[in-house]
Amino acid sequence: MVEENIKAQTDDKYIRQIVLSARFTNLEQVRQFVVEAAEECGMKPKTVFAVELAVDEAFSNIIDHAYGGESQELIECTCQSDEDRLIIKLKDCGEPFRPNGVPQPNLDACLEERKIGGLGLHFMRQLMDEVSFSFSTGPGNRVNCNSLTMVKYKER
Amino acid sequence: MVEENIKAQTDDKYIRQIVLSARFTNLEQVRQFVVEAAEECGMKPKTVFAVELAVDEAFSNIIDHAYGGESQELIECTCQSDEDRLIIKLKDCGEPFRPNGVPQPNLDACLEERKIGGLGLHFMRQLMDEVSFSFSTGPGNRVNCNSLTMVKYKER
Amino acid sequence: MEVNNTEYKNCDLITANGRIDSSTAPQLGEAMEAITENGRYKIVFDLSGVEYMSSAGLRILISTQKTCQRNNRGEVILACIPQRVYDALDLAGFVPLFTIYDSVMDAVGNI
Amino acid sequence: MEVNNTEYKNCDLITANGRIDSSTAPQLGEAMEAITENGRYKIVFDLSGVEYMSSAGLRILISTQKTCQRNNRGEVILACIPQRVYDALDLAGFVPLFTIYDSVMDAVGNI
Ligand SMILES: Nc1ncnc2c1ncn2[C@@H]1O[C@H](COP(=O)(O)OP(=O)(O)O)[C@@H](O)[C@H]1O
Ligand SMILES: Nc1ncnc2c1ncn2[C@@H]1O[C@H](COP(=O)(O)OP(=O)(O)O)[C@@H](O)[C@H]1O
Repeated sequence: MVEENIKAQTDDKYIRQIVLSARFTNLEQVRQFVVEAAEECGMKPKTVFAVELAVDEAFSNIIDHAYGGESQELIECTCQSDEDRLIIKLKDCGEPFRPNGVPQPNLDACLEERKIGGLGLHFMRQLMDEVSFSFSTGPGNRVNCNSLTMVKYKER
Repeated sequence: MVEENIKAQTDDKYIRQIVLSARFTNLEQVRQFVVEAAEECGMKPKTVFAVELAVDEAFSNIIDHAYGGESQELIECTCQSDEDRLIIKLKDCGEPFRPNGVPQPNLDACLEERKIGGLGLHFMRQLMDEVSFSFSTGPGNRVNCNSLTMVKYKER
Repeated sequence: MEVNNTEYKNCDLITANGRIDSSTAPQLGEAMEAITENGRYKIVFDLSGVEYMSSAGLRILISTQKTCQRNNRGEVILACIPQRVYDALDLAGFVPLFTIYDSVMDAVGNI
Repeated sequence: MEVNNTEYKNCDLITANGRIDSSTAPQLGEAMEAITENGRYKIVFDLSGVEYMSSAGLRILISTQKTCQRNNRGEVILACIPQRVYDALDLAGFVPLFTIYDSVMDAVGNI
Protein backbone atom coordinates (compact mmCIF):
# COMPACT_ATOMS: atom_id res chain seq x y z
CA MET A 1 0.00 0.00 0.00
CA VAL A 2 1.42 3.35 -1.09
CA GLU A 3 0.17 6.37 0.74
CA GLU A 4 0.89 10.04 0.41
CA ASN A 5 -1.12 12.51 2.34
CA ILE A 6 -0.73 16.09 1.34
CA LYS A 7 -2.66 18.99 2.83
CA ALA A 8 -2.33 22.50 1.48
CA GLN A 9 -4.10 25.73 2.19
CA THR A 10 -4.16 27.74 -1.08
CA ASP A 11 -6.33 30.61 -2.22
CA ASP A 12 -8.82 30.17 0.60
CA LYS A 13 -9.28 26.54 -0.49
CA TYR A 14 -8.35 23.57 1.59
CA ILE A 15 -6.83 20.72 -0.41
CA ARG A 16 -5.80 17.27 0.74
CA GLN A 17 -4.66 14.27 -1.20
CA ILE A 18 -4.17 10.54 -0.65
CA VAL A 19 -2.67 8.00 -3.02
CA LEU A 20 -3.55 4.36 -2.52
CA SER A 21 -2.95 1.17 -4.46
CA ALA A 22 -5.90 -0.45 -6.23
CA ARG A 23 -6.86 -2.81 -3.41
CA PHE A 24 -10.32 -3.26 -1.91
CA THR A 25 -8.78 -3.27 1.55
CA ASN A 26 -7.91 0.39 0.89
CA LEU A 27 -11.62 1.27 0.68
CA GLU A 28 -11.68 1.70 4.45
CA GLN A 29 -8.92 4.29 4.17
CA VAL A 30 -10.25 6.28 1.23
CA ARG A 31 -13.67 6.42 2.92
CA GLN A 32 -12.13 7.66 6.15
CA PHE A 33 -10.16 10.24 4.17
CA VAL A 34 -13.23 11.74 2.48
CA VAL A 35 -15.37 11.45 5.61
CA GLU A 36 -12.86 13.59 7.48
CA ALA A 37 -12.79 16.14 4.67
CA ALA A 38 -16.61 16.24 4.57
CA GLU A 39 -16.89 16.57 8.34
CA GLU A 40 -14.26 19.29 8.50
CA CYS A 41 -16.13 21.38 5.99
CA GLY A 42 -19.18 21.16 8.26
CA MET A 43 -21.45 18.77 6.38
CA LYS A 44 -24.37 17.08 8.12
CA PRO A 45 -24.02 13.34 8.92
CA LYS A 46 -26.38 12.38 6.09
CA THR A 47 -24.33 14.42 3.60
CA VAL A 48 -21.08 12.99 4.91
CA PHE A 49 -22.51 9.52 4.42
CA ALA A 50 -23.50 10.33 0.82
CA VAL A 51 -19.93 11.39 0.06
CA GLU A 52 -18.52 8.31 1.76
CA LEU A 53 -20.69 5.90 -0.22
CA ALA A 54 -20.17 7.70 -3.54
CA VAL A 55 -16.39 7.58 -3.17
CA ASP A 56 -16.53 3.91 -2.16
CA GLU A 57 -18.49 3.14 -5.34
CA ALA A 58 -16.09 5.16 -7.50
CA PHE A 59 -12.97 3.62 -5.97
CA SER A 60 -14.46 0.11 -6.34
CA ASN A 61 -15.32 0.77 -9.99
CA ILE A 62 -11.78 1.90 -10.76
CA ILE A 63 -10.39 -1.33 -9.30
CA ASP A 64 -13.00 -3.52 -10.99
CA HIS A 65 -13.22 -1.87 -14.37
CA ALA A 66 -10.34 0.54 -15.00
CA TYR A 67 -7.71 -1.84 -13.62
CA GLY A 68 -9.61 -5.08 -14.28
CA GLY A 69 -9.30 -6.18 -10.67
CA GLU A 70 -7.02 -5.57 -7.72
CA SER A 71 -3.45 -4.54 -8.58
CA GLN A 72 -0.42 -2.53 -7.52
CA GLU A 73 -1.59 0.38 -9.69
CA LEU A 74 -2.39 3.63 -7.97
CA ILE A 75 -5.54 5.64 -7.32
CA GLU A 76 -5.24 9.25 -6.28
CA CYS A 77 -7.98 10.94 -4.30
CA THR A 78 -8.06 14.70 -3.84
CA CYS A 79 -10.48 16.65 -1.68
CA GLN A 80 -10.90 20.35 -2.12
CA SER A 81 -13.43 22.35 -0.16
CA ASP A 82 -14.62 25.89 -0.39
CA GLU A 83 -17.38 27.78 1.31
CA ASP A 84 -20.32 25.83 0.04
CA ARG A 85 -19.08 22.57 -1.47
CA LEU A 86 -16.63 19.72 -1.43
CA ILE A 87 -14.91 18.70 -4.69
CA ILE A 88 -13.54 15.19 -4.84
CA LYS A 89 -11.28 13.98 -7.67
CA LEU A 90 -10.30 10.37 -8.26
CA LYS A 91 -7.54 9.64 -10.77
CA ASP A 92 -6.33 6.36 -12.17
CA CYS A 93 -4.25 5.19 -15.13
CA GLY A 94 -6.34 2.23 -16.12
CA GLU A 95 -8.51 1.63 -19.17
CA PRO A 96 -10.05 4.85 -20.45
CA PHE A 97 -13.68 5.11 -19.38
CA ARG A 98 -16.50 6.70 -21.33
CA PRO A 99 -19.70 6.59 -19.27
CA ASN A 100 -21.99 7.46 -22.19
CA GLY A 101 -22.55 3.92 -23.36
CA VAL A 102 -23.37 2.58 -19.91
CA PRO A 103 -27.08 1.72 -19.55
CA GLN A 104 -29.15 2.98 -16.60
CA PRO A 105 -30.25 0.31 -14.14
CA ASN A 106 -33.96 -0.51 -14.37
CA LEU A 107 -35.03 0.20 -10.80
CA ASP A 108 -38.65 -0.78 -11.41
CA ALA A 109 -37.96 -4.20 -12.91
CA CYS A 110 -39.29 -7.26 -11.13
CA LEU A 111 -36.82 -9.62 -9.50
CA GLU A 112 -36.37 -11.89 -12.52
CA GLU A 113 -35.56 -8.99 -14.82
CA ARG A 114 -33.37 -7.11 -12.36
CA LYS A 115 -29.66 -7.09 -13.30
CA ILE A 116 -27.11 -8.11 -10.68
CA GLY A 117 -24.88 -5.06 -10.26
CA GLY A 118 -24.91 -1.95 -12.43
CA LEU A 119 -25.71 0.24 -9.41
CA GLY A 120 -22.39 1.98 -8.76
CA LEU A 121 -22.71 4.83 -11.26
CA HIS A 122 -26.36 5.30 -10.31
CA PHE A 123 -25.39 5.63 -6.65
CA MET A 124 -22.65 8.15 -7.43
CA ARG A 125 -25.01 10.29 -9.49
CA GLN A 126 -27.79 10.11 -6.92
CA LEU A 127 -25.58 10.78 -3.93
CA MET A 128 -23.48 13.62 -5.37
CA ASP A 129 -24.61 16.87 -6.95
CA GLU A 130 -22.22 16.70 -9.93
CA VAL A 131 -20.37 13.74 -11.40
CA SER A 132 -18.11 14.03 -14.46
CA PHE A 133 -15.50 11.85 -16.10
CA SER A 134 -12.56 13.07 -18.20
CA PHE A 135 -8.96 12.38 -19.11
CA SER A 136 -6.20 14.08 -17.22
CA THR A 137 -2.68 13.71 -15.95
CA GLY A 138 -2.64 11.01 -13.31
CA PRO A 139 -0.27 10.06 -10.49
CA GLY A 140 3.35 9.85 -11.68
CA ASN A 141 2.51 12.27 -14.46
CA ARG A 142 1.53 9.50 -16.84
CA VAL A 143 -0.74 10.70 -19.60
CA ASN A 144 -4.19 9.61 -20.64
CA CYS A 145 -5.39 8.82 -17.18
CA ASN A 146 -9.03 8.86 -16.03
CA SER A 147 -10.18 11.68 -13.88
CA LEU A 148 -13.49 11.55 -12.07
CA THR A 149 -14.76 14.71 -10.43
CA MET A 150 -17.62 14.62 -7.92
CA VAL A 151 -19.05 17.67 -6.24
CA LYS A 152 -21.23 17.79 -3.14
CA TYR A 153 -22.80 20.98 -1.89
CA LYS A 154 -23.06 21.43 1.88
CA GLU A 155 -26.73 22.38 1.87
CA ARG A 156 -28.91 20.92 -0.82
CA MET B 1 -63.60 -15.27 51.72
CA VAL B 2 -63.47 -16.30 55.37
CA GLU B 3 -60.15 -16.05 57.08
CA GLU B 4 -58.97 -16.79 60.58
CA ASN B 5 -55.33 -16.71 61.37
CA ILE B 6 -54.36 -18.16 64.71
CA LYS B 7 -50.81 -18.48 65.95
CA ALA B 8 -50.00 -20.27 69.20
CA GLN B 9 -46.78 -21.23 70.92
CA THR B 10 -47.46 -24.47 72.84
CA ASP B 11 -45.09 -27.10 74.19
CA ASP B 12 -42.15 -25.83 72.20
CA LYS B 13 -44.24 -26.19 69.02
CA TYR B 14 -45.27 -23.35 66.81
CA ILE B 15 -48.80 -23.66 65.44
CA ARG B 16 -50.61 -21.40 62.98
CA GLN B 17 -53.93 -21.81 61.25
CA ILE B 18 -55.83 -20.26 58.36
CA VAL B 19 -59.39 -20.96 57.26
CA LEU B 20 -60.33 -20.17 53.69
CA SER B 21 -63.35 -20.80 51.51
CA ALA B 22 -63.09 -23.36 48.74
CA ARG B 23 -62.13 -20.93 45.98
CA PHE B 24 -59.20 -21.24 43.60
CA THR B 25 -58.40 -17.57 44.10
CA ASN B 26 -57.52 -18.51 47.69
CA LEU B 27 -54.65 -20.70 46.45
CA GLU B 28 -52.40 -17.67 46.45
CA GLN B 29 -53.17 -17.12 50.12
CA VAL B 30 -52.81 -20.68 51.32
CA ARG B 31 -49.51 -20.97 49.44
CA GLN B 32 -48.23 -17.77 51.01
CA PHE B 33 -49.34 -19.06 54.42
CA VAL B 34 -47.38 -22.31 54.18
CA VAL B 35 -44.39 -20.65 52.49
CA GLU B 36 -44.07 -18.33 55.48
CA ALA B 37 -44.31 -21.24 57.88
CA ALA B 38 -41.69 -23.19 55.93
CA GLU B 39 -39.36 -20.22 55.72
CA GLU B 40 -39.72 -19.43 59.39
CA CYS B 41 -38.71 -22.93 60.37
CA GLY B 42 -35.52 -22.46 58.34
CA MET B 43 -36.17 -24.59 55.27
CA LYS B 44 -34.08 -24.17 52.11
CA PRO B 45 -35.79 -22.50 49.10
CA LYS B 46 -36.14 -25.81 47.29
CA THR B 47 -37.83 -27.38 50.31
CA VAL B 48 -40.09 -24.36 50.75
CA PHE B 49 -41.10 -24.71 47.11
CA ALA B 50 -41.92 -28.41 47.59
CA VAL B 51 -44.23 -27.55 50.49
CA GLU B 52 -45.85 -24.74 48.51
CA LEU B 53 -46.60 -26.92 45.49
CA ALA B 54 -47.83 -29.88 47.59
CA VAL B 55 -50.29 -27.68 49.49
CA ASP B 56 -51.48 -26.09 46.24
CA GLU B 57 -52.20 -29.54 44.84
CA ALA B 58 -53.97 -30.66 48.01
CA PHE B 59 -56.09 -27.49 48.29
CA SER B 60 -57.01 -27.75 44.59
CA ASN B 61 -58.02 -31.39 45.00
CA ILE B 62 -60.27 -30.56 47.92
CA ILE B 63 -62.08 -27.94 45.86
CA ASP B 64 -62.28 -30.15 42.75
CA HIS B 65 -63.11 -33.48 44.32
CA ALA B 66 -64.19 -33.16 47.97
CA TYR B 67 -66.44 -30.17 47.28
CA GLY B 68 -67.10 -30.93 43.60
CA GLY B 69 -65.97 -27.48 42.51
CA GLU B 70 -65.66 -24.03 43.99
CA SER B 71 -68.04 -23.23 46.85
CA GLN B 72 -68.57 -21.31 50.09
CA GLU B 73 -67.45 -24.36 52.06
CA LEU B 74 -64.35 -24.04 54.20
CA ILE B 75 -60.87 -25.48 54.11
CA GLU B 76 -58.72 -25.26 57.21
CA CYS B 77 -54.96 -25.31 56.97
CA THR B 78 -52.77 -25.80 60.04
CA CYS B 79 -48.99 -25.60 60.16
CA GLN B 80 -47.08 -26.97 63.07
CA SER B 81 -43.31 -26.99 63.20
CA ASP B 82 -40.83 -28.56 65.53
CA GLU B 83 -37.09 -28.90 65.47
CA ASP B 84 -36.75 -30.96 62.35
CA ARG B 85 -40.02 -30.90 60.44
CA LEU B 86 -43.12 -29.04 59.36
CA ILE B 87 -46.50 -30.75 59.74
CA ILE B 88 -49.30 -29.41 57.55
CA LYS B 89 -52.92 -30.43 58.04
CA LEU B 90 -55.71 -29.65 55.59
CA LYS B 91 -59.30 -30.25 56.71
CA ASP B 92 -62.52 -30.11 54.74
CA CYS B 93 -66.09 -31.34 55.15
CA GLY B 94 -66.66 -32.52 51.64
CA GLU B 95 -67.09 -36.01 50.23
CA PRO B 96 -65.12 -38.57 52.23
CA PHE B 97 -61.94 -39.50 50.38
CA ARG B 98 -60.23 -42.88 50.35
CA PRO B 99 -57.02 -42.68 48.33
CA ASN B 100 -56.56 -46.43 48.10
CA GLY B 101 -58.57 -46.92 44.94
CA VAL B 102 -56.86 -44.10 43.05
CA PRO B 103 -54.56 -45.41 40.30
CA GLN B 104 -50.95 -44.23 39.98
CA PRO B 105 -50.23 -42.10 36.91
CA ASN B 106 -48.20 -43.90 34.26
CA LEU B 107 -45.23 -41.58 33.94
CA ASP B 108 -43.57 -43.66 31.23
CA ALA B 109 -46.55 -43.83 28.88
CA CYS B 110 -46.24 -42.30 25.44
CA LEU B 111 -48.25 -39.19 24.65
CA GLU B 112 -51.29 -41.02 23.25
CA GLU B 113 -51.62 -43.20 26.34
CA ARG B 114 -50.88 -40.47 28.85
CA LYS B 115 -53.89 -39.44 30.98
CA ILE B 116 -54.76 -35.77 31.25
CA GLY B 117 -54.53 -34.99 34.96
CA GLY B 118 -54.11 -37.52 37.76
CA LEU B 119 -50.88 -35.88 38.88
CA GLY B 120 -51.93 -34.08 42.07
CA LEU B 121 -51.61 -36.99 44.51
CA HIS B 122 -48.37 -38.07 42.84
CA PHE B 123 -46.92 -34.58 43.30
CA MET B 124 -47.95 -34.46 46.97
CA ARG B 125 -46.35 -37.83 47.67
CA GLN B 126 -43.17 -36.98 45.77
CA LEU B 127 -42.78 -33.53 47.26
CA MET B 128 -43.56 -34.35 50.91
CA ASP B 129 -41.99 -36.96 53.16
CA GLU B 130 -45.27 -38.29 54.59
CA VAL B 131 -48.83 -37.96 53.24
CA SER B 132 -51.83 -39.50 54.99
CA PHE B 133 -55.58 -39.13 54.72
CA SER B 134 -58.09 -39.72 57.52
CA PHE B 135 -61.39 -38.57 59.00
CA SER B 136 -61.39 -36.02 61.75
CA THR B 137 -63.29 -33.13 63.24
CA GLY B 138 -63.30 -30.30 60.77
CA PRO B 139 -63.90 -26.57 60.99
CA GLY B 140 -67.10 -25.75 62.87
CA ASN B 141 -66.77 -29.05 64.74
CA ARG B 142 -68.74 -30.90 62.09
CA VAL B 143 -68.06 -34.61 62.09
CA ASN B 144 -66.83 -36.93 59.37
CA CYS B 145 -64.57 -34.41 57.77
CA ASN B 146 -61.46 -35.22 55.71
CA SER B 147 -58.13 -34.61 57.27
CA LEU B 148 -54.97 -34.68 55.21
CA THR B 149 -51.63 -34.63 57.00
CA MET B 150 -48.42 -33.88 55.14
CA VAL B 151 -45.00 -33.84 56.78
CA LYS B 152 -41.82 -32.31 55.42
CA TYR B 153 -38.48 -32.73 57.13
CA LYS B 154 -36.11 -29.77 57.04
CA GLU B 155 -33.11 -31.77 55.87
CA ARG B 156 -33.77 -34.76 53.68
CA MET C 1 -51.25 -14.17 35.20
CA GLU C 2 -51.04 -12.67 31.74
CA VAL C 3 -51.15 -14.62 28.48
CA ASN C 4 -50.25 -13.23 25.06
CA ASN C 5 -50.32 -14.77 21.60
CA THR C 6 -48.33 -13.71 18.55
CA GLU C 7 -49.41 -15.37 15.34
CA TYR C 8 -46.57 -16.06 12.92
CA LYS C 9 -46.85 -17.71 9.55
CA ASN C 10 -45.02 -20.80 10.85
CA CYS C 11 -46.42 -21.02 14.35
CA ASP C 12 -48.17 -19.30 17.24
CA LEU C 13 -46.06 -17.96 20.08
CA ILE C 14 -47.74 -18.01 23.49
CA THR C 15 -46.14 -15.99 26.25
CA ALA C 16 -47.34 -16.24 29.85
CA ASN C 17 -46.28 -14.19 32.83
CA GLY C 18 -46.98 -14.99 36.46
CA ARG C 19 -48.25 -18.06 38.29
CA ILE C 20 -50.15 -20.86 36.67
CA ASP C 21 -52.36 -22.70 39.16
CA SER C 22 -55.96 -23.98 39.24
CA SER C 23 -57.13 -20.40 39.40
CA THR C 24 -55.24 -19.13 36.35
CA ALA C 25 -54.74 -22.26 34.23
CA PRO C 26 -58.16 -21.87 32.52
CA GLN C 27 -56.88 -18.63 31.00
CA LEU C 28 -53.91 -20.48 29.49
CA GLY C 29 -56.27 -23.22 28.33
CA GLU C 30 -58.46 -20.69 26.52
CA ALA C 31 -55.47 -19.16 24.77
CA MET C 32 -54.28 -22.58 23.61
CA GLU C 33 -57.78 -23.57 22.46
CA ALA C 34 -58.21 -20.34 20.54
CA ILE C 35 -55.19 -21.40 18.47
CA THR C 36 -56.09 -25.04 17.88
CA GLU C 37 -59.72 -24.20 17.15
CA ASN C 38 -58.31 -21.86 14.52
CA GLY C 39 -56.80 -24.95 12.85
CA ARG C 40 -53.26 -24.08 13.91
CA TYR C 41 -51.23 -26.76 15.67
CA LYS C 42 -47.69 -25.44 15.91
CA ILE C 43 -47.34 -23.65 19.20
CA VAL C 44 -44.24 -22.27 20.87
CA PHE C 45 -44.83 -21.63 24.57
CA ASP C 46 -42.35 -19.13 26.03
CA LEU C 47 -42.25 -19.89 29.75
CA SER C 48 -39.56 -17.39 30.69
CA GLY C 49 -42.09 -15.30 32.63
CA VAL C 50 -43.81 -18.24 34.37
CA GLU C 51 -42.79 -18.14 38.03
CA TYR C 52 -44.80 -21.13 39.13
CA MET C 53 -46.78 -23.99 37.63
CA SER C 54 -48.92 -26.57 39.41
CA SER C 55 -50.38 -29.70 37.84
CA ALA C 56 -53.31 -27.56 36.66
CA GLY C 57 -50.93 -25.96 34.17
CA LEU C 58 -49.42 -29.30 33.19
CA ARG C 59 -52.90 -30.54 32.42
CA ILE C 60 -53.27 -27.78 29.81
CA LEU C 61 -49.86 -28.58 28.35
CA ILE C 62 -50.53 -32.28 27.91
CA SER C 63 -54.01 -31.84 26.51
CA THR C 64 -52.81 -29.21 24.02
CA GLN C 65 -49.90 -31.43 23.05
CA LYS C 66 -52.31 -34.29 22.36
CA THR C 67 -54.45 -32.05 20.16
CA CYS C 68 -51.46 -30.65 18.29
CA GLN C 69 -49.62 -33.89 17.64
CA ARG C 70 -52.72 -35.70 16.36
CA ASN C 71 -52.09 -36.87 12.76
CA ASN C 72 -48.60 -35.38 12.98
CA ARG C 73 -50.07 -31.98 12.25
CA GLY C 74 -47.97 -30.05 14.74
CA GLU C 75 -46.65 -29.87 18.27
CA VAL C 76 -46.22 -27.72 21.36
CA ILE C 77 -42.60 -26.67 21.86
CA LEU C 78 -41.53 -25.28 25.23
CA ALA C 79 -38.95 -22.49 25.45
CA CYS C 80 -37.03 -20.86 28.30
CA ILE C 81 -38.33 -23.03 31.13
CA PRO C 82 -37.40 -21.72 34.59
CA GLN C 83 -35.86 -24.33 36.92
CA ARG C 84 -38.89 -24.64 39.21
CA VAL C 85 -41.24 -25.18 36.30
CA TYR C 86 -38.80 -27.68 34.79
CA ASP C 87 -38.77 -29.58 38.10
CA ALA C 88 -42.57 -29.85 37.97
CA LEU C 89 -42.48 -31.06 34.34
CA ASP C 90 -39.86 -33.59 35.34
CA LEU C 91 -41.89 -34.81 38.33
CA ALA C 92 -44.81 -35.35 35.95
CA GLY C 93 -42.64 -37.31 33.51
CA PHE C 94 -43.38 -34.69 30.83
CA VAL C 95 -39.82 -33.93 29.77
CA PRO C 96 -39.71 -36.68 27.08
CA LEU C 97 -43.07 -35.55 25.69
CA PHE C 98 -42.00 -32.04 24.69
CA THR C 99 -39.27 -30.53 22.55
CA ILE C 100 -37.55 -28.01 24.77
CA TYR C 101 -35.34 -25.06 23.78
CA ASP C 102 -33.42 -22.51 25.80
CA SER C 103 -34.34 -19.71 23.41
CA VAL C 104 -37.61 -18.65 21.84
CA MET C 105 -35.77 -17.99 18.57
CA ASP C 106 -34.55 -21.59 18.41
CA ALA C 107 -38.08 -22.82 19.13
CA VAL C 108 -39.72 -20.63 16.48
CA GLY C 109 -36.98 -21.47 13.97
CA ASN C 110 -37.25 -25.20 14.50
CA ILE C 111 -40.97 -25.84 14.91
CA MET D 1 -16.79 -7.86 9.04
CA GLU D 2 -18.07 -10.98 10.72
CA VAL D 3 -20.71 -13.32 9.31
CA ASN D 4 -22.49 -16.04 11.28
CA ASN D 5 -25.06 -18.62 10.28
CA THR D 6 -27.54 -20.42 12.50
CA GLU D 7 -29.33 -23.28 10.82
CA TYR D 8 -32.91 -23.74 11.98
CA LYS D 9 -35.35 -26.35 10.75
CA ASN D 10 -37.43 -23.66 9.01
CA CYS D 11 -34.70 -21.37 7.74
CA ASP D 12 -31.10 -20.21 8.00
CA LEU D 13 -30.36 -17.08 9.98
CA ILE D 14 -27.40 -15.04 8.72
CA THR D 15 -26.04 -12.38 11.03
CA ALA D 16 -23.39 -9.91 9.84
CA ASN D 17 -21.51 -7.35 11.88
CA GLY D 18 -19.46 -4.49 10.50
CA ARG D 19 -19.10 -2.91 7.06
CA ILE D 20 -20.06 -4.59 3.83
CA ASP D 21 -18.10 -3.22 0.88
CA SER D 22 -16.23 -4.67 -2.12
CA SER D 23 -13.58 -5.93 0.29
CA THR D 24 -15.89 -7.80 2.63
CA ALA D 25 -18.91 -8.63 0.44
CA PRO D 26 -17.30 -11.86 -0.87
CA GLN D 27 -17.41 -13.20 2.68
CA LEU D 28 -21.16 -12.56 2.82
CA GLY D 29 -21.50 -14.11 -0.63
CA GLU D 30 -19.75 -17.28 0.51
CA ALA D 31 -22.00 -17.58 3.56
CA MET D 32 -25.11 -17.20 1.38
CA GLU D 33 -23.83 -19.69 -1.20
CA ALA D 34 -22.97 -22.22 1.48
CA ILE D 35 -26.66 -22.20 2.38
CA THR D 36 -28.17 -22.34 -1.11
CA GLU D 37 -25.65 -24.95 -2.25
CA ASN D 38 -26.88 -26.96 0.71
CA GLY D 39 -30.32 -26.94 -0.95
CA ARG D 40 -31.76 -24.47 1.56
CA TYR D 41 -33.53 -21.39 0.23
CA LYS D 42 -35.17 -19.72 3.20
CA ILE D 43 -32.76 -17.18 4.59
CA VAL D 44 -33.32 -14.54 7.26
CA PHE D 45 -30.61 -11.89 7.12
CA ASP D 46 -30.28 -9.98 10.40
CA LEU D 47 -28.72 -6.64 9.47
CA SER D 48 -28.82 -5.07 12.92
CA GLY D 49 -25.03 -5.18 13.15
CA VAL D 50 -24.36 -3.92 9.62
CA GLU D 51 -23.03 -0.37 9.91
CA TYR D 52 -22.52 0.21 6.21
CA MET D 53 -23.37 -1.41 2.89
CA SER D 54 -22.21 -0.42 -0.58
CA SER D 55 -23.58 -1.76 -3.86
CA ALA D 56 -21.18 -4.69 -3.50
CA GLY D 57 -23.36 -5.93 -0.64
CA LEU D 58 -26.56 -5.27 -2.57
CA ARG D 59 -25.21 -7.37 -5.40
CA ILE D 60 -25.00 -10.34 -3.04
CA LEU D 61 -28.51 -9.69 -1.76
CA ILE D 62 -30.12 -9.58 -5.19
CA SER D 63 -28.26 -12.58 -6.54
CA THR D 64 -29.14 -14.64 -3.45
CA GLN D 65 -32.75 -13.50 -3.69
CA LYS D 66 -32.88 -14.66 -7.32
CA THR D 67 -31.49 -18.06 -6.35
CA CYS D 68 -33.85 -18.45 -3.42
CA GLN D 69 -37.07 -17.35 -5.12
CA ARG D 70 -36.52 -19.57 -8.17
CA ASN D 71 -39.46 -22.01 -8.49
CA ASN D 72 -40.99 -20.43 -5.40
CA ARG D 73 -38.72 -22.51 -3.23
CA GLY D 74 -37.87 -19.81 -0.72
CA GLU D 75 -36.79 -16.24 -0.19
CA VAL D 76 -34.37 -13.91 1.55
CA ILE D 77 -36.06 -11.91 4.32
CA LEU D 78 -34.30 -8.87 5.74
CA ALA D 79 -34.57 -8.02 9.44
CA CYS D 80 -33.55 -5.04 11.56
CA ILE D 81 -32.21 -2.84 8.77
CA PRO D 82 -30.34 0.24 10.06
CA GLN D 83 -31.41 3.54 8.45
CA ARG D 84 -28.24 4.01 6.37
CA VAL D 85 -28.49 0.52 4.95
CA TYR D 86 -32.18 1.03 4.26
CA ASP D 87 -31.35 4.22 2.37
CA ALA D 88 -28.94 2.28 0.14
CA LEU D 89 -31.56 -0.43 -0.49
CA ASP D 90 -34.05 2.28 -1.33
CA LEU D 91 -31.65 4.04 -3.71
CA ALA D 92 -31.19 0.71 -5.48
CA GLY D 93 -34.96 0.17 -5.76
CA PHE D 94 -34.61 -3.01 -3.71
CA VAL D 95 -37.27 -2.29 -1.09
CA PRO D 96 -40.13 -3.89 -3.08
CA LEU D 97 -38.02 -6.98 -3.80
CA PHE D 98 -37.59 -8.05 -0.17
CA THR D 99 -39.87 -8.81 2.75
CA ILE D 100 -38.62 -6.65 5.60
CA TYR D 101 -39.21 -7.06 9.34
CA ASP D 102 -38.20 -4.97 12.33
CA SER D 103 -37.48 -8.05 14.43
CA VAL D 104 -35.56 -11.23 13.73
CA MET D 105 -38.23 -13.20 15.58
CA ASP D 106 -40.93 -11.93 13.20
CA ALA D 107 -38.74 -12.81 10.23
CA VAL D 108 -37.96 -16.34 11.45
CA GLY D 109 -41.60 -16.91 12.43
CA ASN D 110 -42.98 -15.76 9.11
CA ILE D 111 -40.53 -17.12 6.55
N1 LIG E 1 -14.06 3.55 -13.65
C1 LIG E 1 -14.52 2.79 -14.65
N2 LIG E 1 -13.69 2.41 -15.64
C2 LIG E 1 -14.13 1.64 -16.63
N3 LIG E 1 -15.41 1.21 -16.75
C3 LIG E 1 -16.29 1.56 -15.80
C4 LIG E 1 -15.90 2.36 -14.70
N4 LIG E 1 -16.98 2.57 -13.93
C5 LIG E 1 -18.00 1.91 -14.51
N5 LIG E 1 -17.61 1.30 -15.63
C6 LIG E 1 -18.47 0.53 -16.57
O1 LIG E 1 -19.81 0.89 -16.31
C7 LIG E 1 -20.56 -0.26 -15.93
C8 LIG E 1 -21.56 0.11 -14.84
O2 LIG E 1 -20.87 0.42 -13.68
P1 LIG E 1 -21.59 0.39 -12.29
O3 LIG E 1 -22.85 1.17 -12.42
O4 LIG E 1 -20.65 0.83 -11.25
O5 LIG E 1 -21.98 -1.12 -12.07
P2 LIG E 1 -21.05 -2.40 -11.88
O6 LIG E 1 -19.73 -1.94 -11.40
O7 LIG E 1 -21.79 -3.18 -10.85
O8 LIG E 1 -21.03 -3.09 -13.21
C9 LIG E 1 -19.55 -1.26 -15.51
O9 LIG E 1 -19.99 -2.58 -15.71
C10 LIG E 1 -18.36 -0.94 -16.39
O10 LIG E 1 -18.51 -1.56 -17.65
N1 LIG F 1 -59.42 -34.48 48.36
C1 LIG F 1 -60.02 -35.38 47.57
N2 LIG F 1 -61.30 -35.71 47.78
C2 LIG F 1 -61.92 -36.60 47.00
N3 LIG F 1 -61.32 -37.22 45.96
C3 LIG F 1 -60.04 -36.93 45.67
C4 LIG F 1 -59.33 -36.00 46.49
N4 LIG F 1 -58.08 -35.92 45.96
C5 LIG F 1 -58.01 -36.77 44.92
N5 LIG F 1 -59.21 -37.39 44.75
C6 LIG F 1 -59.48 -38.42 43.70
O1 LIG F 1 -58.25 -38.92 43.24
C7 LIG F 1 -58.10 -38.73 41.85
C8 LIG F 1 -56.66 -38.38 41.51
O2 LIG F 1 -56.36 -37.12 42.05
P1 LIG F 1 -55.15 -36.32 41.50
O3 LIG F 1 -53.96 -37.21 41.47
O4 LIG F 1 -55.00 -35.07 42.27
O5 LIG F 1 -55.51 -35.97 39.99
P2 LIG F 1 -56.68 -35.06 39.40
O6 LIG F 1 -57.13 -34.14 40.49
O7 LIG F 1 -56.02 -34.39 38.27
O8 LIG F 1 -57.75 -36.02 38.97
C9 LIG F 1 -59.08 -37.63 41.51
O9 LIG F 1 -59.53 -37.71 40.20
C10 LIG F 1 -60.20 -37.88 42.51
O10 LIG F 1 -61.07 -38.86 42.02
